[in-house]
Amino acid sequence: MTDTPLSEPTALLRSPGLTLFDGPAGDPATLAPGSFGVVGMPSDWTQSSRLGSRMGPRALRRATSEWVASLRIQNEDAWVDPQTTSAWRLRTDDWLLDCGDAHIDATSVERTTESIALMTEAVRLRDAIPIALGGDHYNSYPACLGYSRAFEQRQPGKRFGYIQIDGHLDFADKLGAWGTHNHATNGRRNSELPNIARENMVWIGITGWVDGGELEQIEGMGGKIFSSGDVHRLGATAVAEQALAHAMRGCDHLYLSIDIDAMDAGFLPGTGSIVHSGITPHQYCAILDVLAAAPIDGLDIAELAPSLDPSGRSERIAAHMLLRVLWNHILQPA
Amino acid sequence: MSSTSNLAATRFANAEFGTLDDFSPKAIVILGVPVDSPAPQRPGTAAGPLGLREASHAVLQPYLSSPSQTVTDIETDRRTRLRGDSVLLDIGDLVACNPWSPTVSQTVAALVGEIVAHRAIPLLLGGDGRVAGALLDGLFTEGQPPACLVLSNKLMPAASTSKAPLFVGANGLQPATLWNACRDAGGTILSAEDIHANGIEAAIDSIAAYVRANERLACCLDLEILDAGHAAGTPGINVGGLTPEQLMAILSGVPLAEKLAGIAVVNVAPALDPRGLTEFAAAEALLALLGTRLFERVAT
Amino acid sequence: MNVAAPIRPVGSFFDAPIGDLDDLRSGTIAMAGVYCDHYSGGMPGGRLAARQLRYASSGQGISLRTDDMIDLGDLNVFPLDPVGNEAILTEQCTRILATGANFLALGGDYSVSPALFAGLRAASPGKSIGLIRISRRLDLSDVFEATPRRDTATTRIAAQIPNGLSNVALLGAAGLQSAEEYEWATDALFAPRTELHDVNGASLSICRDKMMDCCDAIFLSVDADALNTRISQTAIQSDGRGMSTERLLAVLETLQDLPVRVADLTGHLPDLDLPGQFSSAAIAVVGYALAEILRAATR
Amino acid sequence: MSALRTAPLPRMAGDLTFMRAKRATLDDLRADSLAVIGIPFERDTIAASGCRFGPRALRETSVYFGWHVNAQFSHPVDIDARKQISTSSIHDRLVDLGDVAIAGHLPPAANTMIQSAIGEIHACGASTIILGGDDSIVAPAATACEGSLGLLQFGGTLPSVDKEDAPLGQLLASKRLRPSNAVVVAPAQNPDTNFADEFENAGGRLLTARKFRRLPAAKLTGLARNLGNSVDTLLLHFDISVFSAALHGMTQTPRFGGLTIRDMQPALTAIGQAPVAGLIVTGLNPTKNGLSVVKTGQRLIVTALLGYIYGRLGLLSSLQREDI
Repeated sequence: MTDTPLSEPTALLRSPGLTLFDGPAGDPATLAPGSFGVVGMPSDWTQSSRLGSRMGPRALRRATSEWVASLRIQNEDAWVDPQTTSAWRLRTDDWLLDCGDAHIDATSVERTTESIALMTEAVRLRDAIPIALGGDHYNSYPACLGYSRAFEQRQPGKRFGYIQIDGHLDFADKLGAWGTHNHATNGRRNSELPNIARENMVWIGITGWVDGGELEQIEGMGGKIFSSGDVHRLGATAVAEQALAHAMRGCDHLYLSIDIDAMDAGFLPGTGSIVHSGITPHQYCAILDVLAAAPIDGLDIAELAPSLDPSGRSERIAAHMLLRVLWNHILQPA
Repeated sequence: MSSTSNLAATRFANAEFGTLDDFSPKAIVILGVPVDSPAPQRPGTAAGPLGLREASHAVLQPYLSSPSQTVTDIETDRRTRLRGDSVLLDIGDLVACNPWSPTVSQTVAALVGEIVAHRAIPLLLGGDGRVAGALLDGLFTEGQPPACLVLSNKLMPAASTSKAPLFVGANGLQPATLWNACRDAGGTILSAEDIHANGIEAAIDSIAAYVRANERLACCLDLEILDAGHAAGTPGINVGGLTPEQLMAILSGVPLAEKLAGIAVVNVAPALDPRGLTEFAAAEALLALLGTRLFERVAT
Repeated sequence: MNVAAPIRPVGSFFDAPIGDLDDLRSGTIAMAGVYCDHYSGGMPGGRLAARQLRYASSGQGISLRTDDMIDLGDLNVFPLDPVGNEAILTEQCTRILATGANFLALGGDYSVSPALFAGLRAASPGKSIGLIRISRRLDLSDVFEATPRRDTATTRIAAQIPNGLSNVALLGAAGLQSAEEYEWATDALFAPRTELHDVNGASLSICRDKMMDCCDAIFLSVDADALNTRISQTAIQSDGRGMSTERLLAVLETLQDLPVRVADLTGHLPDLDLPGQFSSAAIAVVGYALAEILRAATR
Repeated sequence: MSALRTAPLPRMAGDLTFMRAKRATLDDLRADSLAVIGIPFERDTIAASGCRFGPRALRETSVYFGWHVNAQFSHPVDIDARKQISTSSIHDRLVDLGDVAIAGHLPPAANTMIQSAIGEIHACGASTIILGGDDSIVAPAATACEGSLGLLQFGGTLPSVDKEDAPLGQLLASKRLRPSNAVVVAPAQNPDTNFADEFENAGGRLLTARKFRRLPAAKLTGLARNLGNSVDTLLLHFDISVFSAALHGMTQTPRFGGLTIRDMQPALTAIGQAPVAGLIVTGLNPTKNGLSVVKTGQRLIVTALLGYIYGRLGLLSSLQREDI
C-alpha cells in the first residue's frame, strides 16, 4: 500500500465516474487551447456485425485510468522507457478534458451524427484536439464531420490529410439493408467532406478480399492503401512513414482514425468485425509511434467491444494504442 | 513415472510427490506458492500453481503417450526421452500464504534455504512477483549468492540490487529509481524492443554469454514478459512484449539447466486467459528451461 | 432421388419445409424471422433471436407436425430507417395473409407488432380485428417520439382498431406500471399476472370469451418479458418473478379456439454463443404453441 | 417464383447456408459441383465437447464472404496479391446440402450414416467440403470413397499408444490408406518415435510447419497433383490445430509455432487446383471455455477455405499491381 498524505484529504478523493486517462471532466467550452477534448460515442447501432462497441468508451476510460493509477500508486518521480532509455514523467497540467458522451439516438442516425459532430466541432473550435471514442467505426464519420466543420471555420480554404488504420476499407457507398450511413461506409462519407484532401487519404492494415470497385475508386482519386501484407513485407515503421508522407502532401493537419480491428483478431478479439491480418500488437504500436510525431489535430478510435473478449486484454491493448499515439502529450521528458 | 496416472492431485510434470524428507541430491523440488496478485483489476495468480501443473501434462503429452517416453522432433529429427530417474519432487503448495506478509515471505525463503541445504534446486510455482523476491531472499542467504537472470517485462526490485543481474524483456515504463539501481549494480537490461529489433539470435548470444560467465543462476520467469495479445493470463498487460515463440527460442537456445540454483515462475493467472495459452506457454517455457535435467538425447 | 441419404437441410424453424409465397395457401402456417432490434430502446440483441430459435428448434431429432408449415426465411428489414422498416414489415405481412395462410413472426423488438398488425388490418377489410398481448408491461404510453419505441407498442396497435382498447386483451402485466397507463388499461380487457395463476380463473375466461365475441381476426402478440428472466433475457429490466414456461403454455392452451391469424414472439435477446440454447429452446417451445393456435384457428 | 423479400437482408439475417450458397439435394449435384455438407458429430468425450457446433459456426462466419450474391458488391480483389476473381460462377457450382442428420446417434450408427452420405455425394461425381465435427468423422468419410486413397493431412493428431483413434492410424491399420499415399503437414504434436520411423520408412511424409513454409506454391500444387494422380480419391484433412493457437485458442490443446493464415490460404489455393475429391474440416470447438463470442477459429478456417474454393473453381486471375 502507498502512504497517502492525510494532510491533504482531497488527495483521497477523485471525482465520480470514469474519464480518459483519469483526467478532469468538464464542458468543452472550458477547454484550454492546445489541449485534448474527449468525446464519447457509445453507439453500436450502425454496426451490422457483432454488437458490443457501445461499451467501448467506458472500457477505454476504465483501462486508461487503470494504467495511470498503476503509475501513480508507485510514488515515483520519473520513469524510464526501455525502448528508448529516455526518462519521462506524467503530465500534471490539464492537457486533457473529458467532455463526456455525445447523446446517442438508436432510432435516428441523423440525430446521433449531428450530436457527435456538434461536440467534436465545439472541441476543435476551442483550438483543442478532439479524441473521439467509439462506438462502431461509423462514428468516425460524425467525429470527422465536426472536425471538418471547425477546420473550415479556422482554416478556410485549407484541406487536411487523413489516415485510417483499419482491417477494412469502409468505403462502400451503401451496405445492403443498412443503407448509406453505417460502419462500412464511414471512409466513403469522410472522403466526401469538402475540405478533406481526398488524394491524400491513406489506409493502413487492409486485409483479405476487398471490393474491387471500392479499390478502383480509392486509387482513382489518388488515395493509397497499405495492406497488412505490406506491413509484414515493408515493416510497420516504413509503412507508417510512407503513409504519413502521402497523407501530408500539401497539408499541415492530419485526421487519424484508428479502427482497432486492423490487429489480428487472435491477439485482439474484442471487436465487431474480425480479420486475421497477422498484425501483432508490437507492429500496431510501431505504426502509432511514427504517427505520434505527426501534426494530428483530430482523432478517433473505434470498434472496441470489450464484452466480446473474455480475457479483458482487448480494452487494455486499445488503451495502450491511445497511450502510444498520445505519448508526447501524456508524458513529458523528466 | 507412470504414463497413465491421472490423479486428482496433479503434480508438476508427473513428478514424484513427497515431503521434505524425500530430497535426493540434485533433484528439482517443486513448491507451489499460490499467493494472489494485489493487482486490483486482474487478480488470479493464486490459481497459478495448479494451472502450471495441469499445463505441464499437456506439454508432455507426446512423451507420456510413448511407451519409451521418447519423441522425435520432426523439424530436426532429434530424439529426446524423459529421464527415467526421478529428478522432480513435488512437495505441494504452501498453505495460508494469503494475504502475503513478511512472515510468509520469510517462510518461503526458509523453505528455499532448506531445499538448497539438501543440495536440491527449488522451483517455485507462483503466485505473483513477490514469490520471485522470496526465492532470491532464500538463495541470497548462503555464502555464494547466484547471479540473477530475470525474464520479465519489468525490473524486479529484489534482483535489481543483486550483483550484476541480467534483465531480459523489459517493456513499458520502469521506475527510474529501479532503473538506476540496476545500472549501479552493474546490471544489464535487454529490452523487448532490443529483441524485436535485433533478432532472437542476437538475444540468445548475449544471454548465453551471461550464462557462461556465471557459475550458478537464479532464474525468475515472469509470464508478463509475454505480449498480452498472445497470452492474456497475467495480472499486468504487456503490449509489444515477446511472443511465446521468442521466449521458447531463448530458453531452449541457452544452456541454462546445469547452472540453475533456483527458479521461480510467476504471474500466471489462468482464469484471465480463456484460451489457456498463458499457462501452456509457461509450462512449455519451464520444461525448456529445465532442459537436460529433465530430458536426455537419444541417438537416432 | 437417390437412395435416401441421411441428410437434412440447414436449420429451419422446427425443421419445417423452406419456401416462399408461392408455397402458401389457406391453412398453411407461414413462419418468418425478424432481424430487428433498433426500435425499442433498451438493449440490442433481439436481432439474433430468429437465428437462435432456428438452432434451438431444428436438428434435435424431435418430431413435430410441420407438414402444414413453411419457413419463409427472414423478413425484409431496414435497421436504420424506422419509417421504411415499418412500411415493409406491414407490406410483407399483408402479402403473406393474402395467400390465405396464417402467419407466425419470430424474433425482433417491440416495433414489430404494430407494423405487422397494420398488415393484418390491411388484409382483413370489413372485419373486426383485435389484439391479445401477453406481456409484463402495458406499453400504453401516449408519449410519441418520432420513431416507434416499446412503451407505445399497445397504443400504436389500439389506434389502428375502430373499437380501440375494447378489442384489446392485455394478459400478464406485472410489477410497476405508470399510473396513467394503468388507468387507460381499464378500457381494455385485462388479466394481470397475478390472475393467471389459475388458468381456469374468471379474468382469463372473460378476456377469451369477449375476444371470441367481438373479433373476426385476432393478432396474438407474446413478449418474452412475460417469462421469468431466468428463462429468457429481455431488453428491459429483469423480473425474476415472471411466469414459468409451463404457465405461459397453459395460458396459450386456453386461447386455442380463437380466430388468431397472426402471432408474433418478440423481446427475446438470445446469447451470442452457439450452444447457449437453454433460453432459446424454451422460447421455441412457446413459438410452437403459437403455431398450434394458428393451426387450430384454420379449422 | 413470387418472392416475399424485395431488398437485401442485413448480413447475419436469413438463411445461413455456407457462403450463402444455394441449398441443394443430392439430385441437384453435378460432376463439377462443390458440395458443402456438415457433419455435426464428435466422440462422446466430456473434456473436448463442442466440436459438434462446428458446422453451424463455420456457416455463420462464412456468410461474410457471400458477396457473389450481394448485388452491391462489384468483385473481390485480394488486397495483398491484387488478384481479382469473377464470382459469377460460384453460385452455380458451390451448393450447400445441409447436415448429415446425426444428432443423437452413437458412433457405430453415426459412422454408417457418414459413409452413406459421403458415398452418395461422391457417387454423383461432385467434390465435397465437409464441415466437422471432430476428427472421428475422417475415417468413415474416407472409407466411403471409391478406390485407392490419398490423404493430405494438415495439423491434427498422429497415431500413438493413447491415440489409436487418430484418423491416420485407423486408415493405415485398416489398410484403407498406404503410407506412401499420405502426407502430414504440421501435425499438432511431435510424433511418437516408433510411429514416425514406421511411417516414414514405408514412404509416408511428415512435413513440419517450417519445412512446409519453404515449399513454393507451384511445388505444392505439384505434390497434390502427383498424389492425386497416383490414387483414385485424394482427400484433404484440414484440422484447426494446423494454426498457431495464438491466433485462435479454440482447440483442446494449444500449440505454438503452427501455421498462419498467410501460410494456409495460398497453400489451399494451390492445392485446390489439384483433383481433390474432398476436404474435411475438423477440430473447431466454438464453445471452448466461453470462446464462442470470440469466433477467431471459425474465421481462420473460413478465410483459408475461401482460397481453396477459389482455387478449386479455377476463379483466380492476376491483376497488375503497382509496386509500393
